[in-house]
Amino acid sequence: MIDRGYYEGFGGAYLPEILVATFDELEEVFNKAKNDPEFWHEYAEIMSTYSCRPTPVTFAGNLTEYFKGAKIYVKREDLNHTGAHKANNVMGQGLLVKRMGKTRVIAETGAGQHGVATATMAAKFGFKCTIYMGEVDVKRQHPNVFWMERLGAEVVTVREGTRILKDAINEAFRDWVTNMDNTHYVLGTACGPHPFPEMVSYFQSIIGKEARKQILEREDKLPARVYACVGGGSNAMGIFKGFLDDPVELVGVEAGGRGLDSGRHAARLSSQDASVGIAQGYKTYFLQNNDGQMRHTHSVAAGLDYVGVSPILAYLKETNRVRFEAATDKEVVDAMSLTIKKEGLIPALESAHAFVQAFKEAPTLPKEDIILVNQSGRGDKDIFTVADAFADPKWREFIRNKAEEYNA
Amino acid sequence: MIDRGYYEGFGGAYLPEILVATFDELEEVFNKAKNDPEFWHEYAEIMSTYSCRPTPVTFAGNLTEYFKGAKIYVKREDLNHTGAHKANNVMGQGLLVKRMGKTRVIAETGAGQHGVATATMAAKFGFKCTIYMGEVDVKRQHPNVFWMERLGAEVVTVREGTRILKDAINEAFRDWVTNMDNTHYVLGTACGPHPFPEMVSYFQSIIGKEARKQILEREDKLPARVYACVGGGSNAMGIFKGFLDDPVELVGVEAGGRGLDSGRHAARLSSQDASVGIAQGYKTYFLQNNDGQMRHTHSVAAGLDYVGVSPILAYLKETNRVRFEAATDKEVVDAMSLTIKKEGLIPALESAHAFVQAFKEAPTLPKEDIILVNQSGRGDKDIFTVADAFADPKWREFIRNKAEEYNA
Amino acid sequence: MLKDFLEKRLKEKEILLMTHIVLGYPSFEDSFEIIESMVRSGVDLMELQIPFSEPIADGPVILHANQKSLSHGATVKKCFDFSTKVAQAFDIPFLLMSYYNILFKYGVDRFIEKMARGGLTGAIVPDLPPEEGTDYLSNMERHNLAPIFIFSPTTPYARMKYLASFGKGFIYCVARKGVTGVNTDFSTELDSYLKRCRESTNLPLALGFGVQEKSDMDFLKGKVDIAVIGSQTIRLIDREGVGAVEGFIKNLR
Amino acid sequence: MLKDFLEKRLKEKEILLMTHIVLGYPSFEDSFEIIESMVRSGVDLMELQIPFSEPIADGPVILHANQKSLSHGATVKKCFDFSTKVAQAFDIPFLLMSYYNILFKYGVDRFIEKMARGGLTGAIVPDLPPEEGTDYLSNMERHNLAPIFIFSPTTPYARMKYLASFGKGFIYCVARKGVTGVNTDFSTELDSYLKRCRESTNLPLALGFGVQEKSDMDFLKGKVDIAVIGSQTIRLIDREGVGAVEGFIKNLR
Ligand SMILES: Cc1ncc(COP(=O)(O)O)c(C=O)c1O
Ligand SMILES: Cc1ncc(COP(=O)(O)O)c(C=O)c1O
Repeated sequence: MIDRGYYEGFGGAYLPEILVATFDELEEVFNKAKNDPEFWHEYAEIMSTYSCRPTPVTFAGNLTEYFKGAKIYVKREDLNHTGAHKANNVMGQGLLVKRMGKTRVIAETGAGQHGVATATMAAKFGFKCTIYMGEVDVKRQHPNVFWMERLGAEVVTVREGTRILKDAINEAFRDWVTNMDNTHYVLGTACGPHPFPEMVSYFQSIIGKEARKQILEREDKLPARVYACVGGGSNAMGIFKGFLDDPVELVGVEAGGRGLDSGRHAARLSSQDASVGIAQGYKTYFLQNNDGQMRHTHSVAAGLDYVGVSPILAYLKETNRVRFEAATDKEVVDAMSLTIKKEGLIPALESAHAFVQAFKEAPTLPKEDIILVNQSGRGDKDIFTVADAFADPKWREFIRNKAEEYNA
Repeated sequence: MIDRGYYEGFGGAYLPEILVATFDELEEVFNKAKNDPEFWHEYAEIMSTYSCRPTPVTFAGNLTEYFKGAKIYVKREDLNHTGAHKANNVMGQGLLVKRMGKTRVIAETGAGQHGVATATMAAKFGFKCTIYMGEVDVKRQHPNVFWMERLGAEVVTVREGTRILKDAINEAFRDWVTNMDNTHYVLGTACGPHPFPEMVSYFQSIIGKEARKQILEREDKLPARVYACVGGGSNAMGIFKGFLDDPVELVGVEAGGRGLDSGRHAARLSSQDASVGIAQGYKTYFLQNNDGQMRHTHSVAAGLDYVGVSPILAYLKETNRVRFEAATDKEVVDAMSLTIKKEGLIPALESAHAFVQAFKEAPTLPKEDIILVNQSGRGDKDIFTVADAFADPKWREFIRNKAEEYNA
Repeated sequence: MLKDFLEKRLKEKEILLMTHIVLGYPSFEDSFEIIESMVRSGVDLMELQIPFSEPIADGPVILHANQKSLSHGATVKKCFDFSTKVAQAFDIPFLLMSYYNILFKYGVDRFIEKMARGGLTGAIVPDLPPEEGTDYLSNMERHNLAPIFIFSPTTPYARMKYLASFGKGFIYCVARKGVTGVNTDFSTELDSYLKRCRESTNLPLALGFGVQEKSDMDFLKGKVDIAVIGSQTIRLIDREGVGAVEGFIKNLR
Repeated sequence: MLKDFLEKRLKEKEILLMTHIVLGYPSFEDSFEIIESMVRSGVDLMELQIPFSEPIADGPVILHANQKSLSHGATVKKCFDFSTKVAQAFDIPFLLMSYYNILFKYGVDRFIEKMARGGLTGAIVPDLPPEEGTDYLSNMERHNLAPIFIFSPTTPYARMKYLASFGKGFIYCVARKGVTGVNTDFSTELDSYLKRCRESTNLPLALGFGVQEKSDMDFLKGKVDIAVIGSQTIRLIDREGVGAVEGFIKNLR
């Protein structure tokens, strides 16, 4: 264990001793794969035959006209199998699990998206699968629980802590320290101990690689700005990696929740409320109190409702390579609504954060400019959350009737 | 109006006089487009940038192993934007609407799938949109109603007749005879008066075109058999068209419901219960009584729950080019469950009908043979129906709690 | 022949009145009583609709009557028996109206033969344009029955002539786009439409879709030969019962 | 120095006993009472855990105690004040145990200085491998405090030696894979693991994770130097109250 995976002080691997050997093995297998040109090929092949890669880049003509500024393009990760960019990461890690000869995978999930993706990968590769999910999330994202169970996964409800994503991560670690011999922990975002941030970003970089090529083919020039929402940071890292060496402004959008002043948000890099800390095995900005205890976070989007953030993004913030902004719950619902109506695209609530900021900036840019928004997932999976966010009375009526039918 | 669109006696255009001119215009525009090589190019382009075409063909290795027979491949129409093959048809018709200079579209919908697809297309192209949906379907497929409304469409609940798909079609015709000047009726399947069966099949043929090429590239030989579910017949026609001139056996699978003997099914070409008739503007096999009154149909899959069937399929049945089978509700749930567990694929309940028959036949074929199943859509949109089909107690619990939350 | 009959009547009256009912709605007994009152109050000819489960050209009122009649057990056989009875009992022409599947499933030749034998005068099949109706037309011809065709405001002049070449008895002009039973605004635009209709054929013209009251009738005098009342009587029956029919019809004159 | 103290004690007793508590659980008053009973009943050294919101290496029992303590208002300051008080009051070595973020946010140097001034003997930081702990190690060294490192059954021999080169006082050997508070099957497989541990270091060995009763203690005699009791006392307190601690500990001997 030599390379501790630091990004100018962020990252690292703060591991219970019992996991050190497991991480050594993982790092080795990952490094071998990364340096094996066949591996990326194998990965791209499975993503194009099992999922639908390359996912297209869609010109949002109506929104462009509406905002009267830069041309708006959307990278369509919502068209992935299982409905989000999460598929890229899990399929990649699945290939590594095969290389390690392990037979079981575990994962945490917030929105349920990563859980469904992992359970799907497990079904495809024939692995056993356990998914940890906070009780709050089990309640708000139940359809995903239903699908995980259909996929053959065991879903464990986590009733500890704040009972959301971070607590699910803790529980997954607890499982892993017991079962690392046959089990791989498929971490769902570019967080956690090294090599996870790098590894997840590596798999997600397929987004940026494709997008850069696609935009150049279509427009023969680079986008001026690229927008992505930031939960743990994997979809953002994925698309940003395509443009890091280009003169392209990269914008990460965090969950502003009820507003940055409200204390009820999950903005780690775009607010003053976070500070550097070490938890869940890595060093980054956390929303924590002065004692180092993690705080409650809030977002309308379960997938962004997380206390930490990718150490690589923390580094890119400190070096001013990426700008970070926040979008409030209300702005998110409005942007989602507008995108649906104008383009027939249904971004996930998470992804809609990126749209909010793009919409704020598009009108200020010249018409020749291009901006690219990463639609990390589709919103139709999250009907319960979305219907609540839109406060749709017909939906409530429908649910009440359905319940009565079940009670009869 | 010369070409009446007959397929050896099936089809035709049995139109109220008031619509004759509208159909003349439609036929003319369609014929012009069809003969314009640019048009298909424009169509393929929009399908590849707005949806995710070509959709992949996925090798179902685990199922192949499980059934110990022919190699099973799956054509992934579930990866289309809006989650089913319906997108192919609506986007195509959308381009024609633009050519006709009309500003409003209407459509019927059963499962809600075609309604969502049409509303999406309308949003994208900037058309006004009204969707007719039977009351029974509104109740069982409410999430789709929610999305159609978000997409800006007006959803009209049809309370006439059996209050399902066929009644929604009738209502759409009633709207059309009033508003044909500015309105196009986007029929959702390969049924209805000429030129709809041909036109919808033409757009859906993109499935078969791609699939043939993909299978040949992967396996350097043609599939022995191709399976598709048959509601109105559009996804079946779409994939079959790729193989009509090949020595490939084509198998259409209808809704066997509670069993062919039960009378509670929607099998028009694979049961003795249907007879030739004329309704909704075309001639085909209908499930009707001796007086010519349409009967009640039943299927666990709303999208297959229809009294008529594509006249082109009726013709292909009579000429023995396509074989027709039926799958019962129970078989469908089992096949769906197996496909999810083994491959991580979630076929729509409709599509699962095709899997049922493929699973019955795969073990009887040699290992060198290939069979291809059309996964016309994804099942995760239909969580309410699927959860009920699986009779999941946790789901019921979740819905009850949700209702209580709304009542509080 | 129907045309001759109508022309003769038109010498006596400025405008004729055709009414439409759905057989078996609300019941066959009521249907009989309705017909009786209509004939008594001076209706000149009647359109008897055999209910169909998918009446795509009909609006909500008639659609509903179709469904109710079927759910109360109406069958094609009962409709034929009934129609034969009324054709015998009353001395005005009766036309059958239905969708093509009803004829097709019965057998077009058998259906038309039965019509002829039952003393019916003609038929209106709104989803059967002449292009699809070769069989129907030859059988109607053979039995000397009148196939009634429909003009609509969207029908081009050339097609009117084409349709008229197959029609017998009269032409049914639809007053406006849309289905039965919706208000029509009898504006002056109607004039140019009816002028085209008139020029394309020498058959009498009937005008339907939206005729509801005496002022409509008066307005149509001199413009068309026959006014058609459809949904309005059904609405009346639903609201006030079968007994109200006679007064309503008498008031139209 | 801790090592010397332990070696001296080991001349008197076949096996030493270290207990673990979560500070502020169920309350600080209770914590004090528990420590008092433990010292009275012959515990040789104690591990005081400053609660953390994300204790990833702890199982459900200790996790729960962490959360409860925090929700009752435990802070790092209160924990320090309390630890200083008990270190003064009782004549056995006290170690602080917590996750690295607690030290990091406090300031590693400030934290360790405070430990030293408060009379604490050493620290266990389960998520801080020596590679990440340069700062921590140099400060501990400076203040003559013992950084306790952990061996696990998955730790290769070379890494044991590497870890031991940083450790002071004793080595904490985790009996098995997994988190705290789960039953351990003290089989003979343990022997070969402990043999490796012993060979890699001349520090005393403590064994934790799953020690629950007298028979476990007896089994460990001659195998390790210190038995660690963690979750079991918390379970006992939850079930029978603070008063039950003394009897339980006495019975272990
Ligand atoms: C659709 C979608 N987008 C974004 C995220 C946030 O994760 P990340 O920041 O790792 O991309 C999630 C997490 O569940 C998600 O489901
Ligand atoms: C996923 C899916 N498959 C199949 C069908 C049946 O239609 P068709 O037979 O026209 O393909 C539907 C109809 O809604 C559908 O949603």
